[in-house]
Amino acid sequence: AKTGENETAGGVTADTSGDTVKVGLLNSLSGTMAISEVTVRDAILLAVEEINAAGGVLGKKIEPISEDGASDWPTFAEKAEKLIKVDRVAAVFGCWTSASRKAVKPVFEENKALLFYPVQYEGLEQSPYIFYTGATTNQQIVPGLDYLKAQGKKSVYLVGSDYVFPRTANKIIKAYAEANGLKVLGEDYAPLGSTEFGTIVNKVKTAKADAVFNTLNGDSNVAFFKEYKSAGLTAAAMPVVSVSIAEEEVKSIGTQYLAGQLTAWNYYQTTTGPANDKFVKAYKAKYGADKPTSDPMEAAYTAVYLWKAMVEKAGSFEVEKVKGASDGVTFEAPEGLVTVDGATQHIHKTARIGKIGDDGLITEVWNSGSPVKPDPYLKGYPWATGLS
Amino acid sequence: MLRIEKVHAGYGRSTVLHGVDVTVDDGSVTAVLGHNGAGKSTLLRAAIGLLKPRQGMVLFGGEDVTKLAPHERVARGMAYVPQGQQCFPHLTTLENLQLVADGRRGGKEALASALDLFPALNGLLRRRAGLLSGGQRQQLAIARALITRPKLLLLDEPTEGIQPNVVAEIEQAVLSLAGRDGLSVLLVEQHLGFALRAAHRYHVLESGRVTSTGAGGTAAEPAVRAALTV
Amino acid sequence: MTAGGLSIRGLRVVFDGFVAVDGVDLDVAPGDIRFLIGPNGAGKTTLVDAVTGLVKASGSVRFGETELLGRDVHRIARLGVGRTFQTAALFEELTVLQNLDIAAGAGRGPWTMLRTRRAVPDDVAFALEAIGLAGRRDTLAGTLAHGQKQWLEIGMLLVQNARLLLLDEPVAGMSHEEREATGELLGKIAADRTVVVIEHDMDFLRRFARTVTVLHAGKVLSEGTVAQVQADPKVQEVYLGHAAAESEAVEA
Amino acid sequence: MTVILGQLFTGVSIGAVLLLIALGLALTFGQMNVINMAHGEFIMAGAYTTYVLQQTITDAGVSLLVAIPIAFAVAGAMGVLLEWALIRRLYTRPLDTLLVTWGVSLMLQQLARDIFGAPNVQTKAPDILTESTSLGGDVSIANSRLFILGLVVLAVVALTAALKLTPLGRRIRAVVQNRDLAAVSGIPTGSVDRLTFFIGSGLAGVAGVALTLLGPIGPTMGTNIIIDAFLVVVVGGIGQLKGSVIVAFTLGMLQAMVEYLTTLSVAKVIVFVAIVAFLQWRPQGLFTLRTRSLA
Amino acid sequence: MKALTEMNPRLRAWLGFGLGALVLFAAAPALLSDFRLSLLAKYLCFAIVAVGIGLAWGRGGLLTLGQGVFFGLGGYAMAMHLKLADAGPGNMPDFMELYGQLDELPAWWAPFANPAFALAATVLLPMLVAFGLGTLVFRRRVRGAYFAILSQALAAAMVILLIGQQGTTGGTNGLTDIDGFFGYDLDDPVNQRMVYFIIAAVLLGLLALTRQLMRSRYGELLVAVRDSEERVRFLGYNPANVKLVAYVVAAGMAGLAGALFVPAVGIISPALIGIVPSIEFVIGVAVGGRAALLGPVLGAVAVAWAKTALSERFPGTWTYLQGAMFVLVVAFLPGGLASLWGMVRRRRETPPAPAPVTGDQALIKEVAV
Ligand SMILES: Nc1ncnc2c1ncn2[C@@H]1O[C@H](COP(=O)(O)OP(=O)(O)OP(=O)(O)O)[C@@H](O)[C@H]1O
Ligand SMILES: Nc1ncnc2c1ncn2[C@@H]1O[C@H](COP(=O)(O)OP(=O)(O)OP(=O)(O)O)[C@@H](O)[C@H]1O
Ligand SMILES: NC(N)=O
Ligand SMILES: [Mg+2]
Ligand SMILES: [Mg+2]
Repeated sequence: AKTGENETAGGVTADTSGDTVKVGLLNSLSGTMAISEVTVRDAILLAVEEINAAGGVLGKKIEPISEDGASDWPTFAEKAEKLIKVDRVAAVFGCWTSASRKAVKPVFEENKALLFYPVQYEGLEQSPYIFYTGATTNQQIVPGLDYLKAQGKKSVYLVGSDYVFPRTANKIIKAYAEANGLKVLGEDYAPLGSTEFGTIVNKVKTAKADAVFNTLNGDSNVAFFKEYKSAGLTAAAMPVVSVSIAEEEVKSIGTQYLAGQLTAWNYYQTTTGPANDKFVKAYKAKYGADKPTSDPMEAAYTAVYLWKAMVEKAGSFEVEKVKGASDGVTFEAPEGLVTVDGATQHIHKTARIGKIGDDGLITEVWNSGSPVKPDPYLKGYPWATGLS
Repeated sequence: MLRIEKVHAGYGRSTVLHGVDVTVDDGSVTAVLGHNGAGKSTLLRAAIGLLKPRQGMVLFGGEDVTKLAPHERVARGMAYVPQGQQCFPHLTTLENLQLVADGRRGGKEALASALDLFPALNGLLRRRAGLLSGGQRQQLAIARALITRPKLLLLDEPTEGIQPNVVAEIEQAVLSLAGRDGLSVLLVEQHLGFALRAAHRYHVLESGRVTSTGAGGTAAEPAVRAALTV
Repeated sequence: MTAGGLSIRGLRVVFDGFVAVDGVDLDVAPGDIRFLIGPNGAGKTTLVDAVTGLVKASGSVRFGETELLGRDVHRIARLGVGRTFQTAALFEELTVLQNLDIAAGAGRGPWTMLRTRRAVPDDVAFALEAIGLAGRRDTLAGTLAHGQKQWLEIGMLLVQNARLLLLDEPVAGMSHEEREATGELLGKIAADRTVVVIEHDMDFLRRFARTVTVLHAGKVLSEGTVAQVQADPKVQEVYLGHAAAESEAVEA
Repeated sequence: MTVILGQLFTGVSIGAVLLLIALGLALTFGQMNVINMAHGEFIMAGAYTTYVLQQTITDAGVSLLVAIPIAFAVAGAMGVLLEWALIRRLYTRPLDTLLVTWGVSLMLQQLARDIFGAPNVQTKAPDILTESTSLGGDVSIANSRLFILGLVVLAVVALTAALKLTPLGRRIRAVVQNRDLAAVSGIPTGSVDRLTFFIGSGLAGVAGVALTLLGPIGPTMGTNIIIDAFLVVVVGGIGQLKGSVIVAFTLGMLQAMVEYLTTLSVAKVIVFVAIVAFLQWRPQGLFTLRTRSLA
Repeated sequence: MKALTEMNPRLRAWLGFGLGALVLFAAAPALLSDFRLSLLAKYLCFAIVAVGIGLAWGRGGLLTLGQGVFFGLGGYAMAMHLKLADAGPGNMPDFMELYGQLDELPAWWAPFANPAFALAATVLLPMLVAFGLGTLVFRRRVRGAYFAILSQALAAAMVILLIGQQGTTGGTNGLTDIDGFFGYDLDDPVNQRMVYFIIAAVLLGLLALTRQLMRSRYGELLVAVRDSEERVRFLGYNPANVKLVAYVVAAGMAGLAGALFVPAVGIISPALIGIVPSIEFVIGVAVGGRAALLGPVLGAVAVAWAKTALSERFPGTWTYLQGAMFVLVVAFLPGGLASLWGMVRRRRETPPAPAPVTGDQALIKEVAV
């Protein structure tokens, strides 16, 4: 007899026979990415707890099963397969880096299982088995560039981590720049986890750009901004727009180094509205008053609610039915109303630019007014033809 | 001064010494003789504490030192010159000596008098010990042991690799130290002439057991040779 | 079939300005057993090091027709030059048998190397007997007593089939009978080989040396038969010591 | 010109950081042959010490200065514990220390995560250390880097003095070179080992304090830099402090110059190639001690 | 048990292989689900790497902390071919179109379209690199800790190099989404099973080869070189060559393992070849028993299995347990798990046997003498 793990070839159906339904949480709890991903898991758990308290999904309590992706992409793939095949979860929430998403994508597609990916990313992707609840490029990076342009900036310097998201994002930025008369004065990458930015900052300094567009991820941001400040570069003279620094990262870098710098996101802890008040309050109550909320946490929290709404609309946990029911599903999220775009499996999100304050919070200085329709392949942007 | 009582010792699962008794009286020289592999070095290692006896005791000056670490035994007045011209190769000759003189009362003087005994070392003080010739290293090793001004000196084949005229000097030195300063010596030596001239008593060790003992002196040579050939 | 003797001309070894061997000329005929003596630090080991390629030297060292200086250690060894070391150097985690088998095998082809040893080769068996370690064939070399290690080293030279043997204090730490046995073994070996022995044991020298060279401060101080050398006052002065020389003379 | 000056200084400061980390290794690895992969976690401990201190001493400058000796003691104590519990059983198999301490480093990272939380934490630097000093024109150098450079110089001098002017240096070397002989020469080998490990690990703690000025303070902060630091010790010549000093600054310069002309990745690869090439020339590192013994 | 120890070694070896084959080919597939079997396939790939490390390190004293590099070379060679095959003739792999700024396939990719070339490259490429590096390094007598740290830096450099060339190597992502294997669809569990069987067979074959190498005169010579490289030189051997053979063979095994890993797991990425996985390879060997033939296999599987099992059961705290396992086994059981067998056996009888071989004596001598 096999070890009690029944499965059928090509598409494992979720086990919903009991009075609970299992979902998988796939985040790095160890390794270099744990600094960011643990908080995402915490946010998912909060949503699960709230939903269970309110009666669960289709009358079943959610049973979260957490796995450690260990900041290692092949491990993400192994754990995804385990969640799908052994635990037979109805959906998986998690992944942060695009590299981890790329590693698990074939696993979800092969097994016809669902992943909810909660982090802003580089676009140019559309897997039938992934729902993207973070921003795609036209909801974050393009508005960020528009904002710089509106501020009269004529040139930028690009700094990023050396992996898919920053490299692809920068490709898009360069296409945008060319079409919009923005000069790109330089482009530099540091390996993930790298903390030696002396040379890069020196290059940035001598390039004398009007602004820096920062796609660094994780630890590197801390080193970059400390170096930036020490080199005498200021937000006033040469602002940095970051797309991967949220409240959690701000807290760990320190406002000493960050005050006045810009970020592009869809959500800030300071975003107004009753849904966010409730979210922030609940999060702090559960994890501590000093713990900030951030965009990826919010997107992950929202993802669980969106999945619940889709399941309820479909009246079933079956993947194909859930997918089928997804189009037009809405949720009154902390960031405001979000709507699922069934065609791309991304969501409509409001774009926001924020400025980091002395108190470590980010306050909005601009928003798109209404949710922006997701356009992962930037089909609606003439300058972007030829990118994909 | 030193009493080794019914010591059993060995390596891993092999036993080398099977209940050895050896005594060194105050101010006397005791020689241990025996074939290769008889366990002579093992006996000295047990005496200084590099090897834990499985049974038996080591008494030094009446005190049971069986459980003490080597450096504690040295602090009580034991010194040991291991077989094989050992030194600290990356330290200079001088540093090899200073190492032992450091923090010791009268260390400086002891160092100087050790150098008097081996004048050849004077020209080599700045050379790293690992570069010395075998005999030079052996002289260094004996000098190092003497710096602690020990009450008991354990010598494992001290003349091995040393030129004849220096051997004679070492012999003189050992005898005079034993006579004058009350130094006791436990001597393992293949050079029978030297061993018996120097020793007040001898023990023949065979396969880890003392098979014959007697008074030293050149007169003992035929008896020892007989004991060794069986 | 003697391969020719050892012929050294103007050998000089310098370490950071310190001249350890200073223009030594030395000839050892095939079949000879040459003893090399001299004070500690005279340069005896260094001379052997130079011949076997361990240290850089100038001058000339010929074994038969072949110049040895400038060659790699392992190439010199393959030319039939074998040596032992003042402090035994064995493969401590291999057995006695394996030590010998390796010593015997430098000339083996890759095919033989990749196969398992099925039986004890004859020369190895002979050496095991000769060095009296047949009973400890399967003992790890690292656990041998000091003297046994010296024997094993000699055994390794035997199977290595070296034509020129350079032995650095081979009997140090051996008992009297063991020295005798070793000396006799050397006598046998020397029949068709060239042997150079470094020793401080004068008894041993008197018993087995055919010719003697005395080094002092890197130079040849004296050379000749045992009697000639022992009688040389310079040798007595720097090496034997008067007292020792007398007492040994009495014993002899 | 300003660029070149800027990069020169960047090279020096990369070298200073490398050296600060390598100093402790120069003792534990260079002198004792222990390949302590948990050295990075001792650095982390130093950084977290700074963080904890700031919870009570709010003045950034005072807390930074106080942190230096306290971090030294904290990391040093961790080192002693490690030596006592594990390392001392491994002196006969030095390469195994790498594997054992790797396991320790995994546990310490998780411990930090459980105590301080997975996200990085923040310390406040004294304002002066977030600014830069102008050298005229466009050239300016970061005060934090100057501070670290000063700290390194101080540490090198102190360590050299300890090793050269006290018997300690001789004893440490003697114990590693021949443990049994050291013991029978009257040296308490256990205490010497522990003291050495205390100082070596303590230096990691000091490096941790300094790194709070430059980079993140989190559970994995120690892992990235440690390999480079080991290379510094190896290339400098194991057991040779002066070698580490020269090599640290040389590698820092090389990296800064190449990185400026190419990219960080290319610079790292070129540094590696340079190291292999260098070891072709000097297989035992920049400074070596030869002996006559075989093997 | 006694009967077993006294048995003719040849017979015992045959029995051992028979038993191994039975476990790998009959028991495991019968008892394990497809998912667990595919995990086992992955562990067996690590075991193949471990066998090579056992030879180079356990026997040869070469602590190679860069086996990930060779694993990666083999893996990338295989993955490049499979990606090209997936894309079809004349097309570029999907990721290149997405991230690359390239209009056509880079020249160094082209030969990998040929299956024979790619297959040969999986083994020969790592061996060639090992040969080049080994020649430089061993001839100049870089060894002990120098060699260990250098090989570790090699792994770091290789990772940085791969990550920096996203357009042609896939960068941090590596090469993912591999679902064909020489015409077979890897999504099909039957084909996955076939891959498992291939891996198991290769492992057994390499074990037989390694056993012969270890028992041969070469194996003895290798230990001799580990103990005293200089002494070997004086016997007329060139120790650099002796080490080189072990290093190159180990590299070839790691390459083959990498190549087999790709169809088994469907991904090859820098995360699999850097410092961390390279150390984990070595730890597996140490945990199992570095000097024994089966120790490395046992250890590699045990460590990988424990990692999976512990992280599944204790996702938040498994690193404590893993770390503790490394510490306890390596520090307190130097002979590894394999030595437990010997200890049990010894407790029953008591004939004197040589002390356990502990490996890196060579380093002690080198640095400390
Ligand atoms: N480290 C060790 N491990 C295992 N066995 C050992 C070890 N050291 C010595 N032995 C064994 O113990 C026995 C006694 O060795 P020991 O060194 O005491 O002899 P010895 O009398 O000093 O000989 P020698 O005159 O040659 O120095 C020998 O058979 C030797 O093989
Ligand atoms: N690498 C080196 N660097 C500096 N000096 C050295 C080196 N090698 C040897 N010497 C010195 O050269 C001299 C000759 O040494 P060598 O070992 O040849 O002497 P030896 O005649 O063999 O002496 P012994 O009888 O004591 O073995 C010694 O003074 C030694 O210190
Ligand atoms: N999608 C990201 N941030 O990797
Ligand atoms: Mg002895
Ligand atoms: Mg000599």
